[in-house]
Amino acid sequence: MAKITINGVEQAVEDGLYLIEAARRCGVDIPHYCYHPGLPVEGNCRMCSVEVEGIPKLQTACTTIVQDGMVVITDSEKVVGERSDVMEFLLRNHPIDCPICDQAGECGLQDYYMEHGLHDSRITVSEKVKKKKRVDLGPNVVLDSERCILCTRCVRFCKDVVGTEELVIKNRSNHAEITTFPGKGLVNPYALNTVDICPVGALTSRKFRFQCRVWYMKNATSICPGCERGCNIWIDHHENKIQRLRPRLNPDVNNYWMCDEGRLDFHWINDDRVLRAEGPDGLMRPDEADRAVLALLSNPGDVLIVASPRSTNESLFALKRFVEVALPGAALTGGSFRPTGDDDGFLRLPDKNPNSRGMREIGIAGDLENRLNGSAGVVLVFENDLLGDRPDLESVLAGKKVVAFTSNRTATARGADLVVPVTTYAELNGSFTNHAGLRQEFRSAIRPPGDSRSVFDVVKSLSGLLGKELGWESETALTKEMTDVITGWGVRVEEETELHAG
Amino acid sequence: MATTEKTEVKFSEARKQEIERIRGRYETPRGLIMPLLWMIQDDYGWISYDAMELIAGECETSPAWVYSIATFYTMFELEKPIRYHLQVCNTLSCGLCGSESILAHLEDRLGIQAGESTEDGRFRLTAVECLASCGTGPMMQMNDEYYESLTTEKVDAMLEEWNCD
Amino acid sequence: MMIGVKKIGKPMDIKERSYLFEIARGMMTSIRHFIRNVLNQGAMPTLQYPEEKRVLPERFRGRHRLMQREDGTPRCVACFCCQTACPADCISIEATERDDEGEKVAARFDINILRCVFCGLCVEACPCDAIRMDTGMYELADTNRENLIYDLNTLLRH
Amino acid sequence: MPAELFMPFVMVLVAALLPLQLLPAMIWAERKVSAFIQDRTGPNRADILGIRLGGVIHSIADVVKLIAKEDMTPSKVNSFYYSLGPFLALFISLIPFSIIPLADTLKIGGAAIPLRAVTLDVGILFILAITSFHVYAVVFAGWASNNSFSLLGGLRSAAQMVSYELGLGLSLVGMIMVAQTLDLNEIVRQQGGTIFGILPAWNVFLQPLGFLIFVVSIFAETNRNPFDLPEGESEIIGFHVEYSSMRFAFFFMGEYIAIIGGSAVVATLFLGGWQVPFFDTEMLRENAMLAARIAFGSTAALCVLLSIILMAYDKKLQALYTDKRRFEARVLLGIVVTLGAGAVGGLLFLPTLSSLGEQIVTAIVQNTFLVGKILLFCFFFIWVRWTLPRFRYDQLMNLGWKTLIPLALLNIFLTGVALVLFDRGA
Repeated sequence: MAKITINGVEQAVEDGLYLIEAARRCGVDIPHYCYHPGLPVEGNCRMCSVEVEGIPKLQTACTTIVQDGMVVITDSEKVVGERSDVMEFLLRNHPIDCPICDQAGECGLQDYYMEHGLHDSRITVSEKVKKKKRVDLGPNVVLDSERCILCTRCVRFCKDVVGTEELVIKNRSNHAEITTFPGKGLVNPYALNTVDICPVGALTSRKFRFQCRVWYMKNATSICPGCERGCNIWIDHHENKIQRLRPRLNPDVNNYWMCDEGRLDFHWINDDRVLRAEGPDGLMRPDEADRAVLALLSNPGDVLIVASPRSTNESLFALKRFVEVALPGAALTGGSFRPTGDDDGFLRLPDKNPNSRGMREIGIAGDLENRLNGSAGVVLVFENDLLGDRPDLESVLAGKKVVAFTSNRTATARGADLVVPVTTYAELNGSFTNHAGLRQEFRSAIRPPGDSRSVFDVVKSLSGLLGKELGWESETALTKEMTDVITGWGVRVEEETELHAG
Repeated sequence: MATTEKTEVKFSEARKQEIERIRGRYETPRGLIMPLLWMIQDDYGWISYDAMELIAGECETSPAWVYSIATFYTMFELEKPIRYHLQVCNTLSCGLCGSESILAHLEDRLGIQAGESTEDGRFRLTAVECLASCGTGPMMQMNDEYYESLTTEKVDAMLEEWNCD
Repeated sequence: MMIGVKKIGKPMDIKERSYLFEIARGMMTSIRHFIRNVLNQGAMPTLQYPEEKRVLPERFRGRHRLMQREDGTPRCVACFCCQTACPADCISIEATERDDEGEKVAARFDINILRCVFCGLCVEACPCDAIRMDTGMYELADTNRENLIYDLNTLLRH
Repeated sequence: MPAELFMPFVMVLVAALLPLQLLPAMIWAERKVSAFIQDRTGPNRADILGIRLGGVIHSIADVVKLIAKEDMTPSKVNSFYYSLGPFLALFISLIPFSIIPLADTLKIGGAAIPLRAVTLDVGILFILAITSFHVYAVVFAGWASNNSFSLLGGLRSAAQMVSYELGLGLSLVGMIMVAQTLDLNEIVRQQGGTIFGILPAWNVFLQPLGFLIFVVSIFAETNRNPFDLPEGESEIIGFHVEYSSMRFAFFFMGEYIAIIGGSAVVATLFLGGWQVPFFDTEMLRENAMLAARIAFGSTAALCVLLSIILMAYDKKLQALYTDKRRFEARVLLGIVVTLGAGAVGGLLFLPTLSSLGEQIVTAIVQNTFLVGKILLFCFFFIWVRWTLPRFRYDQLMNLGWKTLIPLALLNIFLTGVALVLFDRGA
């Protein structure tokens, strides 16, 4: 431990920390652009300059390692003046096109200008160096060179986090620009993280740009359902539509990052949802749908219930209890035919289901294929697109009555005799258990569209109609029992960390 | 900046031996980028994108890094050589002495902007960073020669001379 | 009555308490107005509206219009500042990319004039002077709600 | 004489039509006078072929509107009483006109033909009795609407009417003591002549306190401002809140006819009725030719004045408007000129009058004066309405019971004393 004095307050911090990080842990925010805790330090923006006793010149807090007895001042006149001057330099060639800039509202330049700049510009906009306003860096990322302040966060991300080294700075001084090698693009599968870490509006996501102003969006903590990594994410939504997903800091799982594949995989939540239950005779109300399902359950021995590793722990646990209590004799199985991917050694994992481990630990058998080939005449498929993943199953399901509990119009839903809408993870409080056995909770972001209900509500209603009690009044009670029953699933306390603070 | 014309680029056997000889001087393979860029420029007169990819392969890095370094230093020629390449310094000392007006005058006389070539392919004008002749600004470099303490009259005289041959 | 009467002000003298004189005074006032207006109807402040119209003050806030650049394209850059500032939530914008320079432009710009409260905050908020309320148009009635949602082209045409 | 047989029918018709004709004029006047008092122009937009008549057409538009509107009946009401309310309101308002003498009795041959629908010796009592019925209209309407608010409104109105009926009756006692009769024509006849040669011998000068109390009470009886709590058009809900269309129009008309009726009663009892000031019936009959000439002459003069005004108006319109107003001005000008020409013609070619003709001219002049008095008093009603604010309910009751009734009793006492002193009672 090192004892340092920041602004007259003596505090003990860990050895080997950079001063900027040490100060943050002591509750002192030092403004910065190029520094990012997930990236190697470079010290080029000079925004984090602070006074260190005994050193005549100001030191950049992001490159100075704490030493015992260090006395640091972050709010002296000298430091404040320096920040203001640095801001003026950074804004030297900035086009100030905030009205058309997507970053406006979460922009480092805006925030720090209000906090530390507030100078009158000595440069007119016409005197500024003009650069390209729209450079397509790759399939997902668009660059506005004028807005760039050359902090090189994106360069370092590509070089040191992903290792693909696609982004560099070309030319020098006024004419320096972020670029890729001519003829090549920013094509790595994590490229959109550069948009997150860009402190200004230079890098924008092609899918998100111009879609929604950031100040309209509300956000909710969630878990990416794209693979069994279980990256922590923010769901940013506006008017009950998901606008974008952003990674949320979790040092144990995904650190500051997430892959593009997971990030862009949310349009199915907004579009093409099943809004009303649908049977052979047309649309139905939820209670009519439940009765229609019930009519198929008269002989439990003939019923196969297919759970999904895409469902939450809570849904799976409720389903298991439902079979045990209300439908003894029915077979419960789980699993997925989703095509697997590769383990790229960073974040992406082969199993593209978020909760395979959770399903196993809850105790739902994974003998899906055998069971489907069995004799069961009625198949209840919960949140599982069997036909979409394995079109050849059509012949297997042909003679059976299929009830699809699904959020979207999947192939399974199209082939089913009865379709009942259920919620997606974005409309649900629940949890996924990732590949390492870490159960991570998430909160609902948006309201369920149409008649969508959670699986818990569906099975509760069905068991009510069957005259059986599941034993929980609320989902909270369910969660409590589940975490009590399954070892190692104690409630994890979420630490909410805003990404921009990083 | 760079032309798209294809030229096959490779290191000669002698160069390869030289590379092996100096490789040990550098901590990482990346350190070789600068010497290799010089070698290419010496051998071919300029550095093409193909050459950059060749160097990247040699230095175990991405071509983008080579590109970044090559664009940083104005001494590296990224286009095919031209008869008269005028490089006007516009860094601080020269700038204070009036390099801006020299550059503007040249642009005016040649009818091109900095970074462009004349239509007849004889002149190329570039604004470059410091050429280490700060005591005698404003200055420019024509190919490998320095012309110092420039005035618009001097520039006019030079242009007359070069236009004649 | 359960409700008491609170007496305020100075006590009335006998003349006032008898009411009759005060009533007479009031009657005289109203008949004075009557006679004056009968004899000189032209002096009344009423305007015969559809035929006569009031001269609008310079800063009168009428229906919105969107300004154009010199090349005829809308000045609006779809920054959503007006939509954000609007207390009545009457503006709705959809942004898209400009074909030429990579700037933003409004693909859709609707003002629901039925909701508008003519506060002018959108004009205040606009960083590009793209929206103004200086048309002086205030006769905005229509028989159809759809016609009262003005779109980009209508607003550009004035 | 056949006149004795058909005159009652004619008079019934006249008595019914007089208030009904005055009604739209009254409504128009209400709007226009209120507008002028408040510095507005009032209604002037509705037109037929461009003829606006300064808003008179609005009354026609109102009629059309009221007839065309949906007649809503609340569910679960007693429809008989619900319909009876508006009927009574209109019907009872019309009755007093049947006994108002419109002019002095005609003498044809040996027979006397009274110019009123019903000849009744107990005229005043009849009027008091009939107006008391008005309370039933209000109570029926309030109760039958099956609405607590209209019931409360009805009860409030009933209390108000009952309270002020006392003042109304008592205020007349002094006058009756002076007149010694209840017959209206007799009372009017007594108001001929002068007091001290200056004032007409109207009861308003003989009974000023009674007149005051009577006027205040009649305001309250007719639910007019400042006593319009029963309706309380915009503030407190009145008894007819559930009525719409023509049923509502019946209340509306009933109210205005009650005002006209009230004015007629006041004119008859206190303002000399059909008496022309300083000219009694005999004098008028002797100078019938002169009276007719004056009538024609003044009509012609009025037409000339109107023509001048209209021409000036037309000229002004030319500069201002391009619509049909100029057309209207010219049409009106044409009508006025025609009327004026008729009047001039009447003046020039007036034949010598027979005895009957003299009597008819006299009756017309007297009737004109009566209607003029009624109209003036109607104007007074409107004038008061747009001057005074509404009473609070406790103030209303205090005024009725604690002020007007004692004053009315005082008036009886003073009248009695005066009669004894001047020895007229004996």
